[in-house]
Amino acid sequence: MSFLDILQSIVPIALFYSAPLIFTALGGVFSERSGVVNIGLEGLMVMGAFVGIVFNLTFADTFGAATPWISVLVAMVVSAVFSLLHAVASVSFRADQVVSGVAINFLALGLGVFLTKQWYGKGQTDMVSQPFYSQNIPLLSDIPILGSIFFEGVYLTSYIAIIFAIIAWFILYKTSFGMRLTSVGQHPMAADTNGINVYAMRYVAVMISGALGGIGGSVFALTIALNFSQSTIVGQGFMSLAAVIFGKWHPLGAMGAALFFGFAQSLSVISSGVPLLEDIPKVYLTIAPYVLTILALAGFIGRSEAPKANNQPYIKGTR
Amino acid sequence: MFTNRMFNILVPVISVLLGLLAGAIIMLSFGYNPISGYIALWNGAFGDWYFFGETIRQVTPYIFTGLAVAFAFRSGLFNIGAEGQVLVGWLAAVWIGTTVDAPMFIHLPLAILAAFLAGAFWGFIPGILKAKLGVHEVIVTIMLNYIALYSTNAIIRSVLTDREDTTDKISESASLSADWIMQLTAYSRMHYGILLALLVAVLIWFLIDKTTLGYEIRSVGYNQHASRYAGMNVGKNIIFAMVISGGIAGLGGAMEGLGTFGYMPAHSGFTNIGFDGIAVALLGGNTALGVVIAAFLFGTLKIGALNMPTGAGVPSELVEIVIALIIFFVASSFVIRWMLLRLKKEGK
Amino acid sequence: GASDEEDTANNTEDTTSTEETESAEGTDEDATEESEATDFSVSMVTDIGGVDDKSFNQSAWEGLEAFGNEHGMSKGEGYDYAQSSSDSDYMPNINRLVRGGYDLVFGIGFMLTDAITEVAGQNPDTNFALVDAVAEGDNVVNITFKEQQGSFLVGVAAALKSESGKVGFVGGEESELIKKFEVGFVAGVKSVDSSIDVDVQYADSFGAPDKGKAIAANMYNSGVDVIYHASGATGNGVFAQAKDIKNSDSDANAWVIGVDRDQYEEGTIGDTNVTLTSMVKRVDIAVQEVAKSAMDGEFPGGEILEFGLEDNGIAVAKTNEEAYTADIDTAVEEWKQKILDGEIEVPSTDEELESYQDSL
Amino acid sequence: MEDSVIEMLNIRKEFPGIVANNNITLQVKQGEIHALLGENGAGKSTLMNVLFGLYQPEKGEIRVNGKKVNITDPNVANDLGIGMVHQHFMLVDTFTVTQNIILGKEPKKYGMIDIKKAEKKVAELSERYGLKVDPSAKIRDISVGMQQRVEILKTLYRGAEVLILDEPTAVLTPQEIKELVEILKSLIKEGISIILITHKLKEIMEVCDRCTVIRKGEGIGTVNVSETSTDQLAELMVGREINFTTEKSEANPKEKVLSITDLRVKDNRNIEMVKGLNLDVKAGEIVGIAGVDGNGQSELIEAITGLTKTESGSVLLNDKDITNFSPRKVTESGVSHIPQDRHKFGLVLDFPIGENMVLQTYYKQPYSKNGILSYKNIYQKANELINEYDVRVASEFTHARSLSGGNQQKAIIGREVDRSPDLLIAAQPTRGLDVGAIEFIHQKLIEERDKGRAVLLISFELDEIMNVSDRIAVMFDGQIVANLKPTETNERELGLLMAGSKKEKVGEQ
Ligand SMILES: Nc1ncnc2c1ncn2[C@@H]1O[C@H](COP(=O)(O)OP(=O)(O)OP(=O)(O)O)[C@@H](O)[C@H]1O
Ligand SMILES: Nc1ncnc2c1ncn2[C@@H]1O[C@H](COP(=O)(O)OP(=O)(O)OP(=O)(O)O)[C@@H](O)[C@H]1O
Ligand SMILES: [Mg+2]
Ligand SMILES: [Mg+2]
Repeated sequence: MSFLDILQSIVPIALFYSAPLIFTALGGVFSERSGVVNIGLEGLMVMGAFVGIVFNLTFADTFGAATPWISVLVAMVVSAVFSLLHAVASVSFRADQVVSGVAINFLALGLGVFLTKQWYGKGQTDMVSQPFYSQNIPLLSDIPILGSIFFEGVYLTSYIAIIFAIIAWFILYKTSFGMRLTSVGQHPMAADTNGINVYAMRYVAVMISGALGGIGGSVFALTIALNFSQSTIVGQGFMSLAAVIFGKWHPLGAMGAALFFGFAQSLSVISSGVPLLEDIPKVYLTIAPYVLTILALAGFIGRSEAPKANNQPYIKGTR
Repeated sequence: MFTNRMFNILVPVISVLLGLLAGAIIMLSFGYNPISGYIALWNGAFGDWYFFGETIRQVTPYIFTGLAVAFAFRSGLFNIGAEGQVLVGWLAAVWIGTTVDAPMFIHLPLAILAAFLAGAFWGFIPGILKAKLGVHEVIVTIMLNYIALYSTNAIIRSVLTDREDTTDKISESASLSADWIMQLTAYSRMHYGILLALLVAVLIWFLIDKTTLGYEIRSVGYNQHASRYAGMNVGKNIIFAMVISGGIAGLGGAMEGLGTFGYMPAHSGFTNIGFDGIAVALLGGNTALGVVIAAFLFGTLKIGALNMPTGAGVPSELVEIVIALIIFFVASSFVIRWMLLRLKKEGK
Repeated sequence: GASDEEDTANNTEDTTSTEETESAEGTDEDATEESEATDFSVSMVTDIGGVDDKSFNQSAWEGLEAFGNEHGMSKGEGYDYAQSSSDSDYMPNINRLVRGGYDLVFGIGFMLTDAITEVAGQNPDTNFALVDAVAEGDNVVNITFKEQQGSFLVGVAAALKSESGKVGFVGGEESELIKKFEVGFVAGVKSVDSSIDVDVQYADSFGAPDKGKAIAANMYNSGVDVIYHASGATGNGVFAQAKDIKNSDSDANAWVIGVDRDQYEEGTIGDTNVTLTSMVKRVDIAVQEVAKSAMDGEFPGGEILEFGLEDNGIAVAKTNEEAYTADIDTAVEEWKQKILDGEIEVPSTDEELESYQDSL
Repeated sequence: MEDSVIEMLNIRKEFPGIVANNNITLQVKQGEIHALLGENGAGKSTLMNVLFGLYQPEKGEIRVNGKKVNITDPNVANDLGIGMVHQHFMLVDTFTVTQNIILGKEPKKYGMIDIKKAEKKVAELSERYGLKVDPSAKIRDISVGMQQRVEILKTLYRGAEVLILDEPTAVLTPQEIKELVEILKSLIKEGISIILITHKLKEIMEVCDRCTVIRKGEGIGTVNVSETSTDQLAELMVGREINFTTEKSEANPKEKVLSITDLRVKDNRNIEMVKGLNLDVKAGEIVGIAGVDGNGQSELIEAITGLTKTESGSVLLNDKDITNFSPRKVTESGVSHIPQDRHKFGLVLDFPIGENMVLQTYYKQPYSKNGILSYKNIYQKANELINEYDVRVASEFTHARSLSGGNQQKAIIGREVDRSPDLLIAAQPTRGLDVGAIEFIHQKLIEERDKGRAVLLISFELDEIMNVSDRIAVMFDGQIVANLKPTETNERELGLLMAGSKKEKVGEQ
């Protein structure tokens, strides 16, 4: 394969692999910047995948080609509501945020599979008839070379994810909402004395993470797995969490990290076809993405500072 | 008057009850009979000696992974990597168990030690990266989980065997299982590991609460600056904590390799022993005793759940939900305390 | 439930609509012979795939259900299953059923080998059957399949279908069992046209659709136009990719060959379908046969039953008429005959494959 | 009180276990600077937090400009024109000065924060009230003094007419305090009324019009500053007499304990802060390092105590070279250190106070044997110290977090002094403490000296330096620029030296 061919096969794969991680990681960025650790991302993705698939299966005939999009919206809403549990526990009930995050993971998977068995009488759903399909982005795909690499046979969702990342950056760094949210995660009491409602901010942030996690999960399910089961979401949520930290709690950083995972992953797939790499034992290619991540962190990313108030319930009048 | 001690006992108990209650409500609303559901659960866990044995067997690794995660937490570190540490520990134990041949009093300890060292090494990596470069342990441990999964599989397939899916059985001299236990529990796979688990729990309790090492660990966990000021070597403590934590998780793997299975299959996914360990640790409030109790609860529910479909037609996932809710209630203990106080006031 | 019954129903239709109908009838006759209910009871333990994994667990369960219905049993009374959610559940599940007094307990999948061996040793009075692997014990029957044969035939189909001269194989995890699929497939392809090259890749997991999709994307990208997958849920990703390609260009060549059951359903996209065919493993037939012999007191304990083309334990699905054309069919049938006549011995390991290719 | 802007009448505020404010009345006149005086834990911050809407009082009423109000949260307070500068700054240190000031009240343009406009506004304000700040600097990079000016600007930006300052001077250098006083005066001119919490009676006498005193949560009364004296105030506050000029016998220095030669140290931003410094401290003398914050004092201490590595030069303790020893080795060679930041370094706030008492010695007999802790001995020791240094705390098992700053400090000093070190380093030992506590701590330091220990005192407060030290070493720009006797100098001269304006031969005596 020529270098160009390699690029041409790597990029689209990396893009669809990363998209769900980007959405979810952005969610993580919001909730953690407000001072609420979110180990529950995995669970939020599970919920998103479950809802996305169920809705798609149920309403495919009603909505036709629009079904996947509507499914994602529904998944978004439901997961946002679901994430309220995490908000209530860790903001109002002063629960240890890690604990309640872990609970979210258990609950989502339990509910998802339980209900699947209730509604479909089996542990996994059928395949959806209206998944997301890749396409050539109009105009952009006509750009010579670049067009064929970046905009042919790609999923809109991938680019929406990237756009979301930019929007998230804008919200967090350019709007008062973003500044307040960040202040709540850095120094809640300072925010409070400035008349910002710490609890409200954190509720909103957690629900945003729920919404984005829901999108991430449903996009994964409707692009890649096409059905829901126990093993639809296995670890993608944790990879997203890693992306949040890897990206130093910065939306664009998180996006970068997610894309990094995607590229590493597709590289490891492609390389078994690349002459030089063919002879390396398979396992090295398989673990390469994870090893690379660690090396990157140790090498040039280094120390990353979590938001100061992370994992601390805010109680008025204590320092 | 509610003393703190009473709270610390009451709150978890109430949480468990609430969790089970919620579970019952769910069963009702989906047209199952909660009574028979829970009876099936109970019988599945303690119905007869066999299932009792299996429950204990399930509890054993949970104690280890729970302790591992809890120990790291006490020093301010979040070890999501127990999963991977279990896998490498399992592999190391089986490796020694299958390849070495020596009398039991050497072979068994050797295999267990190997598991500990393997896990410890898997904990050492995030430990040193955190201590020297400030790399966040959470990512590193997540990545190491995957690396462990794939490389142990590769080793099983291409080093320990010739493209087989499971290693050979370990030799008797490295096995934790005992005939008399099997006899007693009608061939359950309960094994000596539980004793080791309880022993380690006691050791950890002692280490954390009673020794200078534990004092340092806790101090570093709370305030690294003050610990440095006080002359403690923060980096050393972080590494130490992760190494011990990883080692204990590794022992959890040994339980599977030398006790439950006696071999190691190539895993198509994570065992979840490590991930469940996080929940166990948190349920147990990161204390040794708490972890042991939480592990028993967890093991009971998990094994009992297997009997719910056959015994009462209830999908076993219901138990996952119950577990989740219990964790929530424990986490929200603040509210439960508050309610208890209210009740007390009303009482007067 | 309802939706489930339906689709499993038409599944069995799909599969029986392949040409083992005689055997199906055969079992029916037996049924009429002695349909009065017996006190015989049979059950199975799934591996982590679960009883509805659209694969051999499900197929086995359908077998048990069919058997149960024949003999006037119902789930819970007469036949039942236990589902395993992790490797450590096999033992307690098998034991639970043994204690439940079942006369015959099936272990589905090679993962259960050790569990069955051990429990069988501990319970000499109960009969056991293990699917896809071999366990010691003279109260154990081992049910294996000649997957290489079916894989060979779908290989033939792939070779004939391929226009690019490139086909692919996606395996779950590298293992003896999956090797049989891979080797058989390659042999089949090469027998038709040794110039066709086969791109073989493993996902290192039976549950990684994302990786499956990535691999498929890469393969189709590099000109492969038929992919045979033996990778469980990872295969979902392969189907997803094929359908995606089909969607953007309806006359593109992106075919998938399913495994274990007829995966026609998985291939549907609009009014076309990307499933060329499937290598069908009739675990249901095997299960019913063994159950029956056990009930009749002719339990072949200690034996290794190898189901293959000859006894319809292995078949090739023909559901997708428009893709699986008549001439492909005739060719496949010819090769099948050769195998049945013993003209060719289908290889099942790399070594055998080499010698086989040299013989071409 | 027709012209009272603020009236707090019979306020009562309880916390679990304690009554922090018990029927306290405070009335502030338009345009005055009103002092609020009381011991540590007397209830000052609480009372102000009530006024600012952070706490809700159990009893009592609040009036603003005669109107009864119900201040449910800081927003209400802001709208009523009440602004508060907290004792622990409420600043997000990853934000810029401007961001901190506008947080919660941001000027917007198309939904975006209009940062340009904001910075202009900030510039105007700082112009108008003479509060010098760098609008685009990050909080974490600016001096404490500037951080405080930011806090004040925050309140002005919100249009505060009543300004509450909780111990503003505790963290300031003399120069900064002078500036602050000027600022306060100009604020009054602008018609703003100020409530000032401070433990420094001199400041009250200097700038305040009236002073309300509270003791152990009870209101003692309000006095006109012009009609009172520091002694009277002190007595009102503590309920007994206090003598300020800590009288002490002549020091009789003996052999060198600490001797530092040509020491060079860089800070964490890798800037050289200590530039070839020389310093000796002899047994039985207290050497006070006078200097403006940021002239390398912190780095000097960290270098001696092994918390940072030195670039070059040597630190000798009893002629033994301890340069770049680990903190533990330094401690073991006989150095005690009362750290500047008690919350960050001094204590593990989540440990019981008892376990905090053995932070450096837990691994030694009798607190542990063969690596096993003896809680019996630990808590016994803790009890001794708690009594000896009268740390006001429920029990030795209470967590350090819930102690008042004053008591936290006493605990630390007890722990450090009790190790009977050869060298005792005391950095800002009395910051934020009430006169009672200060008196007590000064006596302790002098006792130690008389026991023949070398004491190195670092303080930004000149009268502390003047009162306590036997020898003053003035530190400027990373060097000791002067060595003087308190008797042979005065605040003016010191001030000039500290500002670096007057160099002088560094003479050893
Ligand atoms: N949030 C709180 N919870 C419990 N007790 C508190 C709280 N805030 C203050 N207290 C207690 O109330 C009393 C008064 O505290 P306050 O902060 O008013 O003292 P202070 O006068 O400000 O002391 P300092 O001079 O050290 O600032 C102290 O005993 C303190 O321990
Ligand atoms: N959650 C709490 N529980 C008990 N006491 C508290 C709590 N929070 C604060 N306090 C006490 O309230 C008082 C007010 O705290 P403040 O912020 O004024 O510190 P401080 O006492 O002045 O000490 P410092 O001057 O060192 O800051 C202090 O005595 C502090 O110990
Ligand atoms: Mg105060
Ligand atoms: Mg104070």
